[in-house]
Amino acid sequence: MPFVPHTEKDIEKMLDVIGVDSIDQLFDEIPSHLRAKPLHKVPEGLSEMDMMRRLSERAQQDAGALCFIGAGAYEHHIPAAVWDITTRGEFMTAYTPYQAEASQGTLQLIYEYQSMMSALTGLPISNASLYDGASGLAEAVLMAIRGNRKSKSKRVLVAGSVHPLYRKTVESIVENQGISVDEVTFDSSLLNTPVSALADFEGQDYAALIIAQPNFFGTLEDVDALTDWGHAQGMLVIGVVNPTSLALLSAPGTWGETGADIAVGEGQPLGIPLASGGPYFGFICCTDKLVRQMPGRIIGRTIDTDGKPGFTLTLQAREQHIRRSKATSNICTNQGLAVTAATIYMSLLGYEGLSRVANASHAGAQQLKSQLAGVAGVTLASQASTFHEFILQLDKPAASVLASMAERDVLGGFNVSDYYPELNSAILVCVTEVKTQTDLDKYVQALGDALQDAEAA
Amino acid sequence: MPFVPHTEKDIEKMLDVIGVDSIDQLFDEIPSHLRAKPLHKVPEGLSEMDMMRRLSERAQQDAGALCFIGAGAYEHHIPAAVWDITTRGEFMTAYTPYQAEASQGTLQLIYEYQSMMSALTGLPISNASLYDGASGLAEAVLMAIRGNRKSKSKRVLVAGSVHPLYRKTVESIVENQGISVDEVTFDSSLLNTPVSALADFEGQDYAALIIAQPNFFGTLEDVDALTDWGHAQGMLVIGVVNPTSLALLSAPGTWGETGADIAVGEGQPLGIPLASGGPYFGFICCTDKLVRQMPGRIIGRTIDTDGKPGFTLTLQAREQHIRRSKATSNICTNQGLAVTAATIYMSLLGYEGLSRVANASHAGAQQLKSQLAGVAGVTLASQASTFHEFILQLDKPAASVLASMAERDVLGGFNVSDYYPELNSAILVCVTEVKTQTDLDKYVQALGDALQDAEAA
Amino acid sequence: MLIFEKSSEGRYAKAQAPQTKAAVSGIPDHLLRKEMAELPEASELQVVRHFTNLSRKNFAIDTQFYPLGSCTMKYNPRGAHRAASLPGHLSRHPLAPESHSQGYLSCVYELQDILKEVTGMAGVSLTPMAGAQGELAGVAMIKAYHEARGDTERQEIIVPEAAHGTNPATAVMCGFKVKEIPVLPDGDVDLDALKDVVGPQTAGIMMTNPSTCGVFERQIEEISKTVHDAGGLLYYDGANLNAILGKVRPGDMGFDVLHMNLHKTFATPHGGGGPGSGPVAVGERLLPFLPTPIVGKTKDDSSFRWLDENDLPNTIGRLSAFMGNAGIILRAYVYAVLLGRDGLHRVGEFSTLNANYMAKLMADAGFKLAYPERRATHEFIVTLNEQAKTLGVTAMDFAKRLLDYGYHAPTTYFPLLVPECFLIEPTETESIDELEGFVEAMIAIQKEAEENADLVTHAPYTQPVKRLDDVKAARELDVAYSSAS
Amino acid sequence: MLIFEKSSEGRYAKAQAPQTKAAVSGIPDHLLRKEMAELPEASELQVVRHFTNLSRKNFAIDTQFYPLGSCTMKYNPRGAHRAASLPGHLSRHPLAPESHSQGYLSCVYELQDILKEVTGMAGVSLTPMAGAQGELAGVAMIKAYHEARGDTERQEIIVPEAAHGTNPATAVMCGFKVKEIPVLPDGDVDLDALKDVVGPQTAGIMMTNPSTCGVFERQIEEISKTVHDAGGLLYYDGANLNAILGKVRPGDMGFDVLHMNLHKTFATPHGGGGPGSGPVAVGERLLPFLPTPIVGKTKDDSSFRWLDENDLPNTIGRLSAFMGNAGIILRAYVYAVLLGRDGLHRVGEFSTLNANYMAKLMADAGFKLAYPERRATHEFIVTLNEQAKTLGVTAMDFAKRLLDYGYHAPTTYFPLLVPECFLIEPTETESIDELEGFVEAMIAIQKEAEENADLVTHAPYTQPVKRLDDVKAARELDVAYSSAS
Ligand SMILES: Cc1ncc(COP(=O)(O)O)c(C=O)c1O
Ligand SMILES: Cc1ncc(COP(=O)(O)O)c(C=O)c1O
Repeated sequence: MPFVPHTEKDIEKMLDVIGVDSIDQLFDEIPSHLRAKPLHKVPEGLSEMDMMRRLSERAQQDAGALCFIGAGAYEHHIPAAVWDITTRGEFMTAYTPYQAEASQGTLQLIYEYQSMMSALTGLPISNASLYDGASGLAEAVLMAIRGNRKSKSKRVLVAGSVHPLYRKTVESIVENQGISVDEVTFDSSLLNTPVSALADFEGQDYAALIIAQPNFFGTLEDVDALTDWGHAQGMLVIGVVNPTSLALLSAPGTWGETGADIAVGEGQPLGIPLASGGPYFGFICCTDKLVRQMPGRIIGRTIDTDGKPGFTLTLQAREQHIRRSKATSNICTNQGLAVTAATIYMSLLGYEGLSRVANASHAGAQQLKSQLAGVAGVTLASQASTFHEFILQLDKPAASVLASMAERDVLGGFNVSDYYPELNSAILVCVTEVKTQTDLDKYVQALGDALQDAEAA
Repeated sequence: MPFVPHTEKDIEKMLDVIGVDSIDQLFDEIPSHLRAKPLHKVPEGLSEMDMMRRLSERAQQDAGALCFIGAGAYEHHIPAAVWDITTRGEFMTAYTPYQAEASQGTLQLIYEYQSMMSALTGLPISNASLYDGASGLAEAVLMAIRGNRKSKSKRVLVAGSVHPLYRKTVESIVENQGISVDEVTFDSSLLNTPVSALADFEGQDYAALIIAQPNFFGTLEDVDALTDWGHAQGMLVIGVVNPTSLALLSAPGTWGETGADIAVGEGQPLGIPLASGGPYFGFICCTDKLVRQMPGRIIGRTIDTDGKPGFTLTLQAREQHIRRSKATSNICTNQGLAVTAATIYMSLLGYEGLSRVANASHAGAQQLKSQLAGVAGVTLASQASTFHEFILQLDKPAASVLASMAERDVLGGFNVSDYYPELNSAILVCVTEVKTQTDLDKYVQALGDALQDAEAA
Repeated sequence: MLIFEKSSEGRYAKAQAPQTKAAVSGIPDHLLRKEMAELPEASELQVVRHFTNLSRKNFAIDTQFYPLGSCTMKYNPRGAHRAASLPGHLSRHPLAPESHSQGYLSCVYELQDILKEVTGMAGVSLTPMAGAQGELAGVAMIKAYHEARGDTERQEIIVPEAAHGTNPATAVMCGFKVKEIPVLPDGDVDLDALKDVVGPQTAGIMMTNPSTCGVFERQIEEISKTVHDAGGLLYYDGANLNAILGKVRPGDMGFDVLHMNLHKTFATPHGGGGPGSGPVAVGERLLPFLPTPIVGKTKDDSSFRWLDENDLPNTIGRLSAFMGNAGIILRAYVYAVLLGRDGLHRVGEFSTLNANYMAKLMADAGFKLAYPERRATHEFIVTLNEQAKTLGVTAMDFAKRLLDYGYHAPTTYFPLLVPECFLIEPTETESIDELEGFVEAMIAIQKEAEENADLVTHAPYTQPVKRLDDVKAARELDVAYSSAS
Repeated sequence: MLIFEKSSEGRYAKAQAPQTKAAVSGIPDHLLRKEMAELPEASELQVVRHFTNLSRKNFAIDTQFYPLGSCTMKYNPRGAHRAASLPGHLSRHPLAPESHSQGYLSCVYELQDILKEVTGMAGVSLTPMAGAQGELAGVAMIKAYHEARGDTERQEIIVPEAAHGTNPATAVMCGFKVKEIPVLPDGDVDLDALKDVVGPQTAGIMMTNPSTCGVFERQIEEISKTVHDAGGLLYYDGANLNAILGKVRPGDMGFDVLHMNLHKTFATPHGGGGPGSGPVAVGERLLPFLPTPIVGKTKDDSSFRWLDENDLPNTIGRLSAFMGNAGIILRAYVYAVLLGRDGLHRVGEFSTLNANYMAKLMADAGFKLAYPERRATHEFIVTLNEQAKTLGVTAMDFAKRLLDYGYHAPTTYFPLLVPECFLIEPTETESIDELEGFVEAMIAIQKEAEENADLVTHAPYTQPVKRLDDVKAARELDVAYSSAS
């Protein structure tokens, strides 16, 4: 009963006004044999104090390890100001800004967010967010299929170096519409996608080509060549990008001759905690041409009746609440609060700060790579350029090496062997700016020890 | 340089407008031989990320023990809402509400705080806070000396059962004005102050009598009899009280025939974390008669030029910024933010909630007492009623028993032997509503083990 | 003023980035960014002040009564937020090994069980990230179910016209055709119309109960029988679950699959648009198709583990890279733990009590209820059609004027079938004082409308802006700042 | 509306208290409370909403430029607050054994060292809980020092008339008589007057430098010599330390004892009136008298420990039950760590740059500076005496009107010796944009004052209330709500 404010007197008065004898009577339109029995399997309620004790114990259970896993979720320093402001009641407990006049805070913030994402990706249009990077990619695929006037196909082409969990998500979502997703194999010694790998698909009708920069292996793709190839084939080009990396790497809007058409990705690195995987947010940006295919909310700047600037939901005719079955997507609730945090994060860091974060992450990964060069039983899977992740090949089974590192409270990376058996025993390792030299040394030590354990076993 | 926003261009423009060549030139009125050299002993700055890492490690160092120490600072459940709201920028980063129109939030909140403290203590006047309970008691003494029209003495009488650290604080502060504080001995088998202990002071000229309820030992005093005795002697009566206990125990304003004159105490139990001892806040309430002797800020309700109710600093003629050397105290900055938290805490709990907290704390302590009855080498020092603390006498040296418990991560209590050698090896143990039965069992176990260790040693 | 307009070249929050800029090695020049991105350039204080002040331009539950129908704007317990923000919860990587995840997994597992119990279903997957994604999962399961049986003719999803826009949009996203059926004047579905459209081509029906008309669909058992007899399945849109929590369970009403909106019924914050969480629950028939991941136990019952496509080979797959909105799931779990069995029962009771009380007060004050003969559920509809016609004061005008009175407007113009409507949902966490205050404001506005319609049609006056030009917004699209423009 | 006026019998935030009411045993009836205390009776949502909305009625650094002279309203880093709020810091009991306190003690120890270095003093005690308590500690040490030497004739403390009210109030609290001395028209102390009052009865002098006139006292060395020669000591009121941080050290100017306001110079939040922290620092002579506790090291240097009266037998004693405002000390430590050596140097530089820039802009716009021939320090004084005389628009009127322009007013009518004055302190964390915006507002108000004085004298118009009746407040004292009244 903790949050129901009614006193006995209130209840009496209310029943009296309504003209019923009991609250139960208000449910008399429900067939009585359907009425729920006591929810026996739900435990009794706890006070906040007891709840906090339980949740603290559980948080404690999962805490304490040094984490080198990336694979789509990245540990970065989050300025204290970010969530202090994001969790102000006015941001956190408001709803979708349907009443624009009473929601200018959220509306202006999203406009600023759109501007920042547009600046980072080099594409003019951003929406107010999608659920996450993976489902965002599915929306991008649907957008491309609707928006590619040169192609009537219901097929898209995806680089095999795109995050495997993203590809799975895309399939779960788009296959309901009979869309098929064909895969381009990557070069297993470079761990990226040379244009030559696309030769087989030359001249075929695909609505879009999907590439990732950096790709799942942390490796850089030759995005210019790939983009130009896609465009030459009449495909739209969708770039899956890490927003932090965009302070270092070229913006999708500048790829190749004319730029990618859609950029999409996971916004989590921009000030969102790892937090078991969410809430994060998917960002999506596109060219002017595609704006009417954009799913989700878009905020526009306009003026009020006094001529004063203000912000409002715009192009709502794309959305389900207006267009129903003809909407560009069924998305309604998005990831507003995470967007709020990201907007504050980007405002604090600015381009200079973000590029320091990107460079430091890159430099840390390079440093770890070089330290690992000396460790027996470990090989760097590729010599190609990487951002802040890289694939290590181990001469012992990845699963047991990682388990053994975990016992030493070092989470050594993500086991990619299940997704890419062709890479044999391989793990994906990530370093960001939060890792100190001491942390890297601990990693090298733990990996060495774990490999020795495996030896002994 | 983290918080200086100046760009090179800004600096140039500013210097140009001012008409100087360098920032250094702005300091040309300072004799050059006085100018500071580089602050070599201050280390180089850290980024927020590096700072957080250091501070997290240090927090970790001190964390993890189960704490049964009270002795003036009490662990209670603090609703999450309390500090979420207290730390909103508008409360946290405002200053003293000198501009009333732009500070109605803080002003109304303090008015509500005053009302709540007044309700709890049963005395009509509260100020906006003093630094802490101990220094608050010193202010109460000064107030009583100024305000007691029947006495010209510069002496006050204090029960020996008042917190020893409070008594020390009072002495450090008031002895500068030549005020002397005489002590009443307590009954060492009851651990409180029977009226008979006051017989020696009968007929002497003291400005005030200070008693504590519960007293330092957690024991209850016969406050009615003591108050009446003090009044009969022409003394003002100052009650040092625990605010949580006031939901269970009689209010100072109702003690004896006419009530205590001043109630003072530590506000920390009302939603303030232990946090190494502060910021806490001292509360002080008094009778109408004494209002002009009150130190510190007081908020009054009034109306604006439209007749609308509003709040403002009042009776400022008592304060140093108006009255300078004739002020009732030198206090200026007080403990506003802690008061904000306490006000929200009391609003959430209400009287019913606070009395549940008080009762649960009391019942927990009673339970632990009864479990300890069976432990060899441990005696309950007194059979008198207690609130949520009590004195245990040990047959081994308290210091080594406590150290041994601490090694087991149980902080077993406060060693009172140093302050009260007459109690021999004695510790003050506290239980509040946060302790579960499992915690109590751990206590009993740890104490038993520690006593055995001491045996062995 | 935009944060960009407060920018100055070279400013940023210097405490927040590495103190030196590390060198980049081994990246070919043509892959590097050439021009800086136009992000804000501001100091930490400027940023804190800017966004603090922006927040102050919002209405929110924490500041105002916010009776937005269909959205369940109830109190979001601060304790849930605190618990989910414990450092150990925030630092857990989504791909952390199970050895380092037992704390989190146990919470998910327990919530799955609680949701099964409150819905009366056989299985739950928490992964969908909002109601609409739950719908997608649910309808995809219906599709997978029919396909698994080789029943590939079922290409239609039936939707009552009162349904939320996400319902038809979802059906289409899953490759179905949508058949809308009308609602009767008493708020119940037109059963005859249903019987007309149902058939071997019917994959299923999507409905809410109580419906978006704010009334309980009394013919639910007959609808269920009709659709089931035709071989279709019943989808329950759980957006209105708050009304019946602890009173009647979708599973007992005959639904085969449903989503819940944890951000509504389980009180997680709406965050100015999101995030939400839209778990799906299913009856026995759809169990094999649940989306992954789900939390199960190890064989020896000693610990928790992830179930994935190896455990559920017929799963419709995954809907996000990781585990959906994990932190929202945690908050919903905390909410369930705080309320417990008794508290959950009372959610339905008191949300219904509040709505019926308000409806009665409104009716007594002369406002027209859309379904005056019916019990209100957790929400109810008022139509201001009369006011629009005779006074020229529309529901939108009332809505805007309410802002001046310090109340967030109810949902306007939804459901579409009721003209000039307000869908009013007070929720169980509001006190009688707020309910009465709102009704008094409506009465005052009615009076204003009668005496001085202009006053109302030009409202609001007390907000940061007056009414905005939506046409200009769409026509002269300005969706991103650029210093050049 | 007061929270009490939203109360209803029996309401409270039920999640926040034990679910059952425990029985009380063994307490005699006459010691128990008989009537419940009239605390608010509200739901959790009501409380959250009430206080959230109250907060919105405040100006604060986080929302506005707040150039309150003498108060150093600079940005309060959120990181410091976060660090001090880590669970391990919040849960440490003040009387926890040293074995469980090394983390905290190390921070205190390091801050002591940093403060010694920036002030140029020999020893520091962090225990005073605000500036005024630091003054009390400092003056008590002066008293103890003279007494320890048997020099009991020294009963006077000299204070310049520009001094803050706490200075004379403190001297009296320590049992001294106060001798005020005048300030010259150029802002420096009247040295002749000082020489007149100084003598064998002089215990010491309390001053700030820069003074509250916003100028640097150029004769400081002569003052120091004069007072020292007479056997008195020099007390430095560190409220203005921000101006000279890293530029000149009180110890080098000849001061024997000082307090700092960490809530000013070290950027800890002012909290709507507090808490603060007012550490004292002393030269060699006063070392034995420092208030306890202080953090030292164990003999073998291996760990930190508390020093108390056993280590400092001549201490003036303790000033609080525990360790003063421990959490504020922690925040100040974090601030020092974030700024580091270079950052601390720049505090003085940029606070001074900002003040001089504003002073120049104001002077150029025709406002009258109180000390136009002098450099501004971190703050400066404008006198609006002319406006008051010719236009009937006082400094208070300008102050109130500034609120309408979105700026918190500077300190008004202090120091008392300058008529109709504004003491303006921008601090180093404000950007040039804010400084210019403020000056523009002043220019606009000046124009309003000339064209329509009434507009200004009736301001503010945009705040939750208009000007308040202070006389009524004092005369018809209403300082606590009661439902009976
Ligand atoms: C009736 C109804 N169905 C479905 C939805 C969609 O839920 P969500 O916004 O979480 O995607 C909503 C939410 O607004 C709703 O009100
Ligand atoms: C010059 C001066 N001295 C002393 C003080 C007193 O400091 P505190 O308010 O911290 O007690 C102040 C603070 O307002 C001040 O401005």
